[in-house]
Amino acid sequence: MNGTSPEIMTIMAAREIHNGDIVFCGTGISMLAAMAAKNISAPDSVIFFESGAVDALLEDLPWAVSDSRVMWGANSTGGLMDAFATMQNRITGNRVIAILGAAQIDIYGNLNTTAIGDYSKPNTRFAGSGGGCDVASFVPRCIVFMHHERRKFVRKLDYLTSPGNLDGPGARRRAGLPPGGITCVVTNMAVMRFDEDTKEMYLDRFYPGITPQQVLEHMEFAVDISRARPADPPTEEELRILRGKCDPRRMQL
Amino acid sequence: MNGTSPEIMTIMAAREIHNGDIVFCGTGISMLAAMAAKNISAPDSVIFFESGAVDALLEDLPWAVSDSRVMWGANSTGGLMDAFATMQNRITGNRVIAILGAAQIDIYGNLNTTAIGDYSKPNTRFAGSGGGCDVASFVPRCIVFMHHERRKFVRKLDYLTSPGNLDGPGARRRAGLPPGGITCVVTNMAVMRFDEDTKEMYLDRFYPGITPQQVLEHMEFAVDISRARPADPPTEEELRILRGKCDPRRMQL
Amino acid sequence: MEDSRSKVMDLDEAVRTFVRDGSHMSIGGFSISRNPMAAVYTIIRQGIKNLHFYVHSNGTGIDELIGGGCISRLEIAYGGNGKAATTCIRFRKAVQEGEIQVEDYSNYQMTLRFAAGAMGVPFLPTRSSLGTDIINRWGFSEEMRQKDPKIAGKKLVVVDNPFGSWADAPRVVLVPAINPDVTILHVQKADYQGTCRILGLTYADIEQAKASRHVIVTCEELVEPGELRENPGLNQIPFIHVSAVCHVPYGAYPTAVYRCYDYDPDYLIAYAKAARDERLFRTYQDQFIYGVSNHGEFLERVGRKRLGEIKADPTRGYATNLQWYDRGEAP
Amino acid sequence: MEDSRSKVMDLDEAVRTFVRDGSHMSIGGFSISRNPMAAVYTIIRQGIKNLHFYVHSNGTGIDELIGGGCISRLEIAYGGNGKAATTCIRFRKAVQEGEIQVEDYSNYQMTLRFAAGAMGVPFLPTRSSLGTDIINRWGFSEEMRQKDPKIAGKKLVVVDNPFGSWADAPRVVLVPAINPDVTILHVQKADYQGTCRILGLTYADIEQAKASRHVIVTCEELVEPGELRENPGLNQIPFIHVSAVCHVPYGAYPTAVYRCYDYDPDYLIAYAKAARDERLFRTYQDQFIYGVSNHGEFLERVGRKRLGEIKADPTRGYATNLQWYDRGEAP
Repeated sequence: MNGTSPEIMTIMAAREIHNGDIVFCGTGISMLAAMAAKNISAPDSVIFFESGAVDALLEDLPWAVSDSRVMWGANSTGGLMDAFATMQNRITGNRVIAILGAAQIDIYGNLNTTAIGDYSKPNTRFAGSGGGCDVASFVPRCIVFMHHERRKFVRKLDYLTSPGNLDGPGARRRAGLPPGGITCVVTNMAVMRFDEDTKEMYLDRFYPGITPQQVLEHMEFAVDISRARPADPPTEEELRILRGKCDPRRMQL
Repeated sequence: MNGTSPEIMTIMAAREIHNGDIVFCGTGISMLAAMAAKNISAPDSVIFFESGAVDALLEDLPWAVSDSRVMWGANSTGGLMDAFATMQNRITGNRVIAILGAAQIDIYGNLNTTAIGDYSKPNTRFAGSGGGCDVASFVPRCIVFMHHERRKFVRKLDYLTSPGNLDGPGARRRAGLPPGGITCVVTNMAVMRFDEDTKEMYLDRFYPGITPQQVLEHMEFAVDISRARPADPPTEEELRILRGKCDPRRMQL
Repeated sequence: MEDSRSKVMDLDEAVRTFVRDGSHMSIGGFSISRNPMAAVYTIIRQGIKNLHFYVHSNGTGIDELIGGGCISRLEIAYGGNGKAATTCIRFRKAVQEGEIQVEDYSNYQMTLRFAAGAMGVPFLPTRSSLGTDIINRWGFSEEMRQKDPKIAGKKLVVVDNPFGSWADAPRVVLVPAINPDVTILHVQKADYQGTCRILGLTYADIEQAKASRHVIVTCEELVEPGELRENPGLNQIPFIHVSAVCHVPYGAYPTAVYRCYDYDPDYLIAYAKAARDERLFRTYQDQFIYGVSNHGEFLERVGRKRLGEIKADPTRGYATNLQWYDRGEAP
Repeated sequence: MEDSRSKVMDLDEAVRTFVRDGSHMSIGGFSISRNPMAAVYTIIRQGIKNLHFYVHSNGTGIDELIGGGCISRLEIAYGGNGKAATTCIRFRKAVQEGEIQVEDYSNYQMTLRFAAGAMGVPFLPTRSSLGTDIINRWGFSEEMRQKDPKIAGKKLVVVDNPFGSWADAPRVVLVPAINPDVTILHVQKADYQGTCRILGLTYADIEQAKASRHVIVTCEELVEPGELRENPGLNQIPFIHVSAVCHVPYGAYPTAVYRCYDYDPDYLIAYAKAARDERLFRTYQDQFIYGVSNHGEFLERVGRKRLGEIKADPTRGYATNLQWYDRGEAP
């Protein structure tokens, strides 16, 4: 199979990005996916950071979204108030696609990035919401990068940080949220999506060398695999651009 | 008596400004009063415009608060969001003194700058609140410049645009406003203030050549004149600075 | 990796594309500064009617639009035009004669309403206007509001602070968000993608732009994106908010543009005089609006000499020797 | 006609004057950028305890303060430190061991809370976090909140939109204003009055400053007011908000300052390693914090050579050849 696991994940996520999308991303692999999309198929997509930078050039890879590297050559640099308003705003917000990570995900695509164990005295504390809860609340499409492990695909989150479909059909509307939230999960084994009616996760594409059954074995909850088909592996062209243009110094991949 | 009527009014208002005050003003005579205070007795007062300019140099007299003349040499130039936040903010807002004008004022110091006659089809329409209602809602001290006329000092406002003491003792608190609003009225005849207990207007100082009775004849409602004393006329020094430094080209005075 | 799509258009085309009879609109600027006057005159010339306008203190542009018969409903904080007119003349006339429906707010409230639209929330809170007629008297009736889905069901709402006395505010006023169909701004610099750089005071332009479904930008200078990207911190409006960019030098004349040119006191005072008299006003409109076909011709009619006289001093940003000989109306 | 009072102070004096045991505080910057580190180390060195901190994503500074035992309560959106620590190490430890009380919000919510404080309103609305545990689980109990007048009685409040379905938002979350006793910022330029100019991203620094009773500014360059007044549109924080100005070059080291210097990956990775082990961490603190008496001595200990290596490229604003050889922890 072509490409390393991070490379495949990056390309799978990049394919979700349409031309003209505003891509909310963090650093690391999520930023590489945004850069790959921009270089391959979505030249007019706009990379956007919660720290306030719009359409950064990203000639060097930043360590954090606050890094001076996101400021150089950007279209504009404001602050957090501007950045989150752009996503909560229904006119620009509807064009945003976000790329997130999480410690846990449930069958409805809700995310935990806060704590494992009892919230008041956790076994493991994570960084917290950051802008994750905000963007999952506001925008119609979010991709989550996950490693496919049973302890990460869980029946019940220890803490619901960022809203996917909450507890199922109609739940976002009932809570007062606009439609959207987590719509796609890209892992080291597969791409998962959410059923329009049940709002539950299902297996959409599995990577070469992986079977649907293997995917299920790496999850605490079962999902529909009836629609699963093999993923189209990254093309030579996609990999050439990803390696040559997005991370030539191999700092991420 | 020393000084023309506009000069006396300007100096009377300027004396209300303390060192360190942030002075919210419009153009014309209110700005001259702020400049006079800064040049005479309150060198560290800060002239502040609702358009967003802080501590403007004002080497030329502006036509409007949006005029480029308020931007030159200012400490900072933002926008309306910043400017009004500075006044609603309790930390900076408590240092603000405003200078306003009005078409009508009542015994509690409420102002009308909107319309005379029936609001839905007025006899005379004025410019409207602008920032007047905002600042009178937020800040502890406001001076109003008025011509002393019966049609302006009225029993009942045709429209209550900017809050003074509303309908009397405790009314601002009951409405949800912080203490303050209109605290001083400077006219072509006298300086009026508001009683701490009754919240009603009273005559504090009358200008040379004017009697308390004459002041009352120019108002639709009666006010307490028992505390009235003659005003100290502008000093030579005050007039010299006002004429020489604040309006050397005599564009206002 | 820049957005390759150019949004550059002729102003006439931009107005024709985005502004319709009945559109909900706002314009940038403040009283006699940075009003998008070329666009205002284009709207009048195109005969667009029944506009619903949202205004904080945009003076000159609004008064011309009212005079041109373009506006039927107006939500406004202040209608003044500097020393040329303490109250805008055509605005005053139209309200007194019942020709337009008016809803009054304060300047901060209008600003917050645009900010709420920009932020994607239904309202923002303020303490301004508690106890006043801005709360008690509504220009638009509740029936009218209920019938029209494009306006909020209520002018504003007073609520008790759900956090008790937190921040010493027992009560606040909630003002409803505005999301205009289109906002038109005039700025010093823009690029073909639509990114804007405003010099000097920004008024409420940024909030107005971000609240709007479409934004038409007219600019003094049309520059390459690379020039604006050298200092991204100075670009207040990213291109993602903008629909059309029109290169219109002196596009705010007769209002001022900081560092470019001043307002023209002679024009504004002559306008204020004409505006008081129906016959003089028709003559004014025939000469300066209907008698020309675009802003270039309008500027020719004004005369290059006059434009030279109001040119900004490069250091101070305004015309340091600007004189006016007629103060217009008494205060 | 400038404010004649100088607010310039020694940093040690400024911290001693405005920061007390139990103060409610915030610091500027974001993760590994523009944290006021000289002030952070000064607070640790002065042994100030029981601080109540408000944090959006200020990483390095907060983790050092927690490591220094200065913080007892923390309202926070994100505790990460770039690639040096996906979750800040001392923050994680302190929460897991119950050494600090934590209240979780989102980044936008913390930003709005500072903005509400700056605007003088008790709350601001957002749609963020509806249906999540940020609403359902409170780190500070309601009893604790009721007892302490310095914290809001409720973490947040969910309300129905009083304008019905206006702006398609049937419901919103109101988050309570923050008004810290003191906020400390590090900026590129300030003058003796306290006016600040920030280059590049402003994060939530402006809102934090305007929300605070006192603001201490540390700056790379202390300039004359006249220099800043040449371009007033670039000065985000007017002097009226500022209590003290301290001239501290490299005052954000080891975090980055756009156009001045970069973060120091070696320092941050070494810190993250030391932070995982109690003995190593004491050694680190003894060497770099307690073993020096001010930021100048701290910088000497780091070494001028290292500072030279992270110097910003004048065009790009960061160190273009910055290398790091150890990626710290696994993600």
